[in-house]
Amino acid sequence: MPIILLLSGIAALLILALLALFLSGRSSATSVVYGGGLLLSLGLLGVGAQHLLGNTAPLELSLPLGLPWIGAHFRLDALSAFFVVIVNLGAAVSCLYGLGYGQHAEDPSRVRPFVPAFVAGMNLVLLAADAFTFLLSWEFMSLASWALVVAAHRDPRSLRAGYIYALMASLGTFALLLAFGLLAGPNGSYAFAAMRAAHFTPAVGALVLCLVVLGAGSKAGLVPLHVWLPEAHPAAPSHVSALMSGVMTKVAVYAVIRIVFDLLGPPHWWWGVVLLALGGASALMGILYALFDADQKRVLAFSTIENVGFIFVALGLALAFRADGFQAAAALALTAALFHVFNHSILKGLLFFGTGAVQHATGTRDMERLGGLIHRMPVTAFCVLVGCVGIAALPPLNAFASEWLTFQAILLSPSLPQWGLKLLVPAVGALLALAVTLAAACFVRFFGTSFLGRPRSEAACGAEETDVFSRAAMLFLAGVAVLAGLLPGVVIDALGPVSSSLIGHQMPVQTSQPWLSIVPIAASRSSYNGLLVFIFIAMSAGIVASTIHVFASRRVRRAPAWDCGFADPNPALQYSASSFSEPIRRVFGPLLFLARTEVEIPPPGSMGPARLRVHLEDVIWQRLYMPVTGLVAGIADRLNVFQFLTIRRYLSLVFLALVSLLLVLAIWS
Amino acid sequence: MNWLFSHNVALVLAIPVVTAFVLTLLPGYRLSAKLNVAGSLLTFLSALSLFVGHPPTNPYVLVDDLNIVFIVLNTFVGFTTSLFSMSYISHELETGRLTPSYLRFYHAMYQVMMFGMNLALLVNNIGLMWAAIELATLATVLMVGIYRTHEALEAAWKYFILASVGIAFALFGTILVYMAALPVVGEGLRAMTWTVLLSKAGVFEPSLLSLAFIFLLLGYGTKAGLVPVHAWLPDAHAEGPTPISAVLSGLLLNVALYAILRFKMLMALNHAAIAPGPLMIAIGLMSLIFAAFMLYRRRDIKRLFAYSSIEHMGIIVFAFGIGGPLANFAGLLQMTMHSLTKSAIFFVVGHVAQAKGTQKIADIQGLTQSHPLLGWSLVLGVLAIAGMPPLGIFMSEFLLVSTTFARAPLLAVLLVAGLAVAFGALLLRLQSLAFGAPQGKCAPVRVSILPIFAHLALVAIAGIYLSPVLVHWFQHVANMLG
Amino acid sequence: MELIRELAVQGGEMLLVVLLAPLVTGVVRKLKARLLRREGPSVVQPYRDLLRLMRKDVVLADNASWLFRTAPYLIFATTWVAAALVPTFATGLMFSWSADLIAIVALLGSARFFLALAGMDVGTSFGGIGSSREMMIAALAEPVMIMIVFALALLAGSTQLSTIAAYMVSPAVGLRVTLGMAFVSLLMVGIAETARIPVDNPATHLELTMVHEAMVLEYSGRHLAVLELASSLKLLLYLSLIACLFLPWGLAPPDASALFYAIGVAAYVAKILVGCTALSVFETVVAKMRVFRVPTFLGAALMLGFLGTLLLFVSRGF
Amino acid sequence: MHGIAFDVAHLLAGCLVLVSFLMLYQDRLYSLLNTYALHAMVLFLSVAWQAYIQNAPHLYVTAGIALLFKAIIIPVALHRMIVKLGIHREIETVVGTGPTMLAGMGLVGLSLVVMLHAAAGADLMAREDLAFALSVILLGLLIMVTRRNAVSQVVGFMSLENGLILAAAGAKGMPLVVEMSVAFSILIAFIVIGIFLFRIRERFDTVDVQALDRFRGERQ
Repeated sequence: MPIILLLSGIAALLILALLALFLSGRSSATSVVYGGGLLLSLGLLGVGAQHLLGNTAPLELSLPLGLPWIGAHFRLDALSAFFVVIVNLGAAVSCLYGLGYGQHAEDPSRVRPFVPAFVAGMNLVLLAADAFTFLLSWEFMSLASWALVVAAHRDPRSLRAGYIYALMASLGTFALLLAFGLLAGPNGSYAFAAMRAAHFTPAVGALVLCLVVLGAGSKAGLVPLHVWLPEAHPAAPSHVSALMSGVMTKVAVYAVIRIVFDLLGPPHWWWGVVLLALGGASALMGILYALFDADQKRVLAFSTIENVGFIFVALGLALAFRADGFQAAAALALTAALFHVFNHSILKGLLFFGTGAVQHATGTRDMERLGGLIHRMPVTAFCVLVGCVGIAALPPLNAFASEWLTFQAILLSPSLPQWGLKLLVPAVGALLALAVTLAAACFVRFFGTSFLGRPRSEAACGAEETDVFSRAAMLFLAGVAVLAGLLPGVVIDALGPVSSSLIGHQMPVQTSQPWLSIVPIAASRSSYNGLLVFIFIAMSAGIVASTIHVFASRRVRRAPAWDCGFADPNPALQYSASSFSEPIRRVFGPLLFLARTEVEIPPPGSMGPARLRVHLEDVIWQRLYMPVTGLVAGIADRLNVFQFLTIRRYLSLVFLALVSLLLVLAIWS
Repeated sequence: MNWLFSHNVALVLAIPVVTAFVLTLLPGYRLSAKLNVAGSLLTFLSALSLFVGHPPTNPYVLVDDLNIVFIVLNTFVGFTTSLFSMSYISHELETGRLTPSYLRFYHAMYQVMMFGMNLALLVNNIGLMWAAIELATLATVLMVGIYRTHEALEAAWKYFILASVGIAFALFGTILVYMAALPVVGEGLRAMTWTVLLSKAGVFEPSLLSLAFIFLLLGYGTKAGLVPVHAWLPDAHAEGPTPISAVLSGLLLNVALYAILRFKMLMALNHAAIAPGPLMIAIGLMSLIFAAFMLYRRRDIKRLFAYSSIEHMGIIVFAFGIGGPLANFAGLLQMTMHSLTKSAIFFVVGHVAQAKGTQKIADIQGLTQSHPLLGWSLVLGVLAIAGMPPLGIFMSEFLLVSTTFARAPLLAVLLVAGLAVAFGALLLRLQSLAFGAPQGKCAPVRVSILPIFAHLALVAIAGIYLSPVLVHWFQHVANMLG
Repeated sequence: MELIRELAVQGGEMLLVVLLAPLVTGVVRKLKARLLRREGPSVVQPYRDLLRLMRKDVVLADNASWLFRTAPYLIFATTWVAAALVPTFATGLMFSWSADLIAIVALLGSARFFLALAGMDVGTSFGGIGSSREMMIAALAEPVMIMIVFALALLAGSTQLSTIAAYMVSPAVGLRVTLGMAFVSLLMVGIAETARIPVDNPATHLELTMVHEAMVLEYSGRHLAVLELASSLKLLLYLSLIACLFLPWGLAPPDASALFYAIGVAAYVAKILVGCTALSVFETVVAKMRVFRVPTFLGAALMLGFLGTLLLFVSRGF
Repeated sequence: MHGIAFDVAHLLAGCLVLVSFLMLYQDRLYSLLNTYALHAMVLFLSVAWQAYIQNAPHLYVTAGIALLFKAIIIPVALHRMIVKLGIHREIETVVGTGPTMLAGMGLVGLSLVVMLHAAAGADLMAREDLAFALSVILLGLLIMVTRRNAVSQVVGFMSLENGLILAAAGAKGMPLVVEMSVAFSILIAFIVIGIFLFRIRERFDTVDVQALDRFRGERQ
């Protein structure tokens, strides 16, 4: 029954998309589409949550669609239910935000129809239970999001982004297609049930793993397959960016979990190594890219890459533990990954909404032209601050809880028998710690340059607080983030069925712990209690503040900033985003970005300005992608000659073909 | 009613002939265009009636699961194209690119071509099949040159010369098949009757059969536009009137493929002969990859899609070369979907060229804004041809790639590479055509929506739901093809 | 009854650290002065400073936001909670399990986050310098901390400070190279985190290489007082962390008698004094290094920590 | 009797191949046309002989077509056309006759190799016929490929087609031979007319197919 509800909800979303096509131009369209989307995704959310918490058995349904002799299979189990919750939570909030933001997105009639279609596609991916339906919905999801990326079609940059995106997406689909071809075998048993039943040789397993990492990893934005992500996510309107960055990447994570943990059977330990290495690299590279970029939405997109890397590290740990038979540890790592999926979808949505509000208020996403918005847009500023604290993985907010769990899992790694893992995992752990603190730096920079300090442009001076729907959406997400941070045990328990269905083991029940603290393995080993920590901080801050205010002074005088006596009237003199990241660039730039800085000091006496230029090179793009494009272009040029031959030359082609075939025949017989 | 079922084959062949005669006599293009539509519609209806019942196989005509699908598809696309050509031609008259006298000729030739193709699909005799295909080819040659511009004449001339060589090869192949059959079947007509050949193919002289297949592959492959004998195709598509481009891509290529399939079935029965599979795989891959790269440097919109036709022919031939129920099914599906989609694309492109007054890709931009209907249907069509879901070609390519990878991984990788390259080119052009700020002349056009939407709707439905009847046919044919 | 006793002990600990913190600063200053043959301010000078600052008005920059005003209290509270969670004179305190070593480090991270934001709020160049350098140093120090946690957790099988301390006094732990390396790298991290020489100079405001002081440049009055208290709390926190991890003797076991607590307190104060002496000697003998030498400094620490972990594998032969 | 029949057929077919070589050798249009007429004559003879020994009267029709249409009408028509178009007499051969002859040798060898063990089953006469026919076809194609001039390409195509007719006639009791020869004659007529119809002389100032390329799409 629930699955029928879900499918009908998805159908309703598709109908809504069609409706949006016909409504385009009407003034009521925005409210109809986003209102409808909000209600529908709330319904889907409810069904999914009910199934997840109800911890009921998997439901199956097959319709006479899709591949004729197989039909379209749908399955709702704990895993898909959890991701249904993630997707539709994000979708609902985005629709709520869209109610306000949707009006003043440019050319809304090109956005409206595709948002419900996009959400429907993502939901279908989660429910699909045979290869054809899965890939169909997967590619449909990519297609809808491509349409959303090129919605601003007059801007050549968004067209370029859309092109790169669609290309990478179809490459990923091809990789998944090959993987499924391998899983289905020559006589085409495309149903997931059949794949679960089948047994695969190690070689096949390895190949499938690589193909899945290629296919789903490119969608999730793993380094070095991430190149499309920072182009495409910012190009879309903000509520869509939130969906793409916060939710669609998670659908990719779902694909990895579904195939590697569910369909592929018992893993080998080195599978974990692949995910660990890629995840670690993504975490570090992603956040470094983010640190060196000045475009708000690009920064967020890059930080998505970092978080995806985090998730993949946790998944890799889960694989390794599972392969070596440490079910409890595997459950811990998997739960950490899924918890982080939840947290990141919440926080990234929140932050993208914030940038959307800022972009609408100031008309720019360039941090170097923002500043001081905390005075003009207090609510937005507060929500974004919560988002920044969260995504920097600081206690007591939610992302810290999941990363704490990940570290607990990492600390269990010494029990793994393979030396490769023994040595790799601590290194990856150090890498993650580095990434986490770099993330803190990145979001200090993010918030500090765009919301604090003094306005750097007229637009920033004249900013207005955003509309009520957007504020509601952001406040809601901020609330969820805080709650999930204070009561992580609840989320962990909700994730129990997922890990038990995938690994056959789940973490100990947390909500029964005293004082609602979370205890992954044993209280003597490690425990964390967000609620208490929060209460302590609040109490002690309150006590100190009130005592000082009561017994000492409470007076305040306003005066110009002191700044060691150099009172600088010009806002351009304050620390800019690029100057903020300068020390970190000094440390990592030369190694990873071939960074070069040129300083021009004018000769003594001349009044000319001194200049400092910084060149960063995206090594991955330069070394990995440019050669391929060059190759294709070169071959195209070479072959293009064949369009301009004379008839005689074409006849000679025919002649040669004939003669060579005859030779083949002569040799063959 | 029974009369109908016993004579519907005759009708399918007779109606075009009669219409052609009437059209030659008839002055006035409006009436003749309508008559053209009417004739095509009648042909289509009588072809539909073949589903219900048809005369038994005799030495001259043959109706089996393989060609019934082809004939219905053929007549259907013929009908929709005649609808499209009605609005297209009227515009050509207004702009003075064509004169009424040429139109009379045009419509007559259209019916002759339809007759030739229907005949080729229905006859039970390889000699007649050869003759019919040549008839259709010559008709199209004349129509390609109808604009009488330098380019059109040059394209027609090239088409003509290359096609004649193809004709010669096909004939030699046919003669060789006869020679191979001679000792077994005996002299005379029986040795050219398809059904007889099929029943005895196992014991034919194998090496003679192999030689025959090589000539047939090259000969009919020229019509099917396979690399390296494809050279006529892009120019013929680009320079002829758009309805003809649609028919060429949608139908003539299919008919040529049909002939190749027939002979492949013979080869499959004869195990001593050279295996047709590897040859077809090689040629198919060559066509696919070559056309995929050629797509990048195209500046003429119709030539672009002509090359994409070559690419798809490559995919289809590859699929049949791989063989096996899944791959053959994929090939048949791809064939059907391609002819529907590609003709729809050509309908759109024809209108676009009329609206913008040019075929240069560089001069066409922002169609979704200047002509939303045309623009979005172009987007839909190109996504369909590029194999995006939920449209038909996605299903066939899914089946083909997955089953190939399970059997011959390397081939599948090459196939995927070709598909990816082609997708990159098509998407690049699509974005520049459909998006961006419109520029240049933006005249309104009377769009004949029905054919476009009929085709795209069919493709979209087929991507999600295939009717069991169709599936049964395809599966049966797939098993026939072995 | 039991609950009340536990609460009392926990509260006592919190009070102890917050009262002891200025003293530590004072002692270090005094000792450094004496080592330089100066007279130096009295040991209780920091208390006087704090009280004076608290009574002064706050002079806010014109465009300072609410964040600027709330940050000091947040920073102080976070640091205080973190410090209170480190076993000082007794293990197994009531709430000590509400955060393990990783969480404590992360709490300091949040404090730093808000401090850096506060530094950028007014929009002066000095604040920016301070914040960016602070975040850079932190980014490099964190992995070292994790490696140390890794090594200790491997040994003690826990990240819970009380457990680790209990393990450290137990005979199970021999003299290990790993511990030595972890100890050294913890010292280095501590110096970097608490902004001491050679990484940063707490004694000056007018140096372009300053980090911590640059962030609090715009603060005055009670806010400054709270921040000063917070930074000396942080120093104390690191001292007591080192004490509880590497010389955990005299720590009172859970629910011990008052006598044990008295011994614990005495031992704790003694350890802290030793730490202060060592720190001041060290700071007098080394010179401040350029900011961009810090990465190499911390890189060395990271190498030590990593090496320690690997050696642990070898010695334990997992 | 049979031996003689076989020998004559063999001889005639061999002659056809020989004449093809002669055509390959010609580098002047007129002489090429004359040689082609000779080619058609030989075809006429061999088809007639086949008709006689297979006593298949309908083949006489084919032979007649060969004689009338190919040996007389077409050459004359082309003659007049050359005069009309005033094409300079030289044939621009792409490669020298020497290599062309060598290639021709190779092709004949190839066709013999392929055919002789291909048609091991078929009866002897048909096999020989097919072997020669294949070589004639290949040589015709070679002529088309090695000539720049449209008329000489047409001639090459016609010789290729003669090879087809030879094969068809050689196939014992093959139906539709007449129809095919008729169809092909029509085809050739089309080509010849095409040169007129498209008034290549007027549209393009030479019939050199290279000149056609100037008007190929995508160039401008």
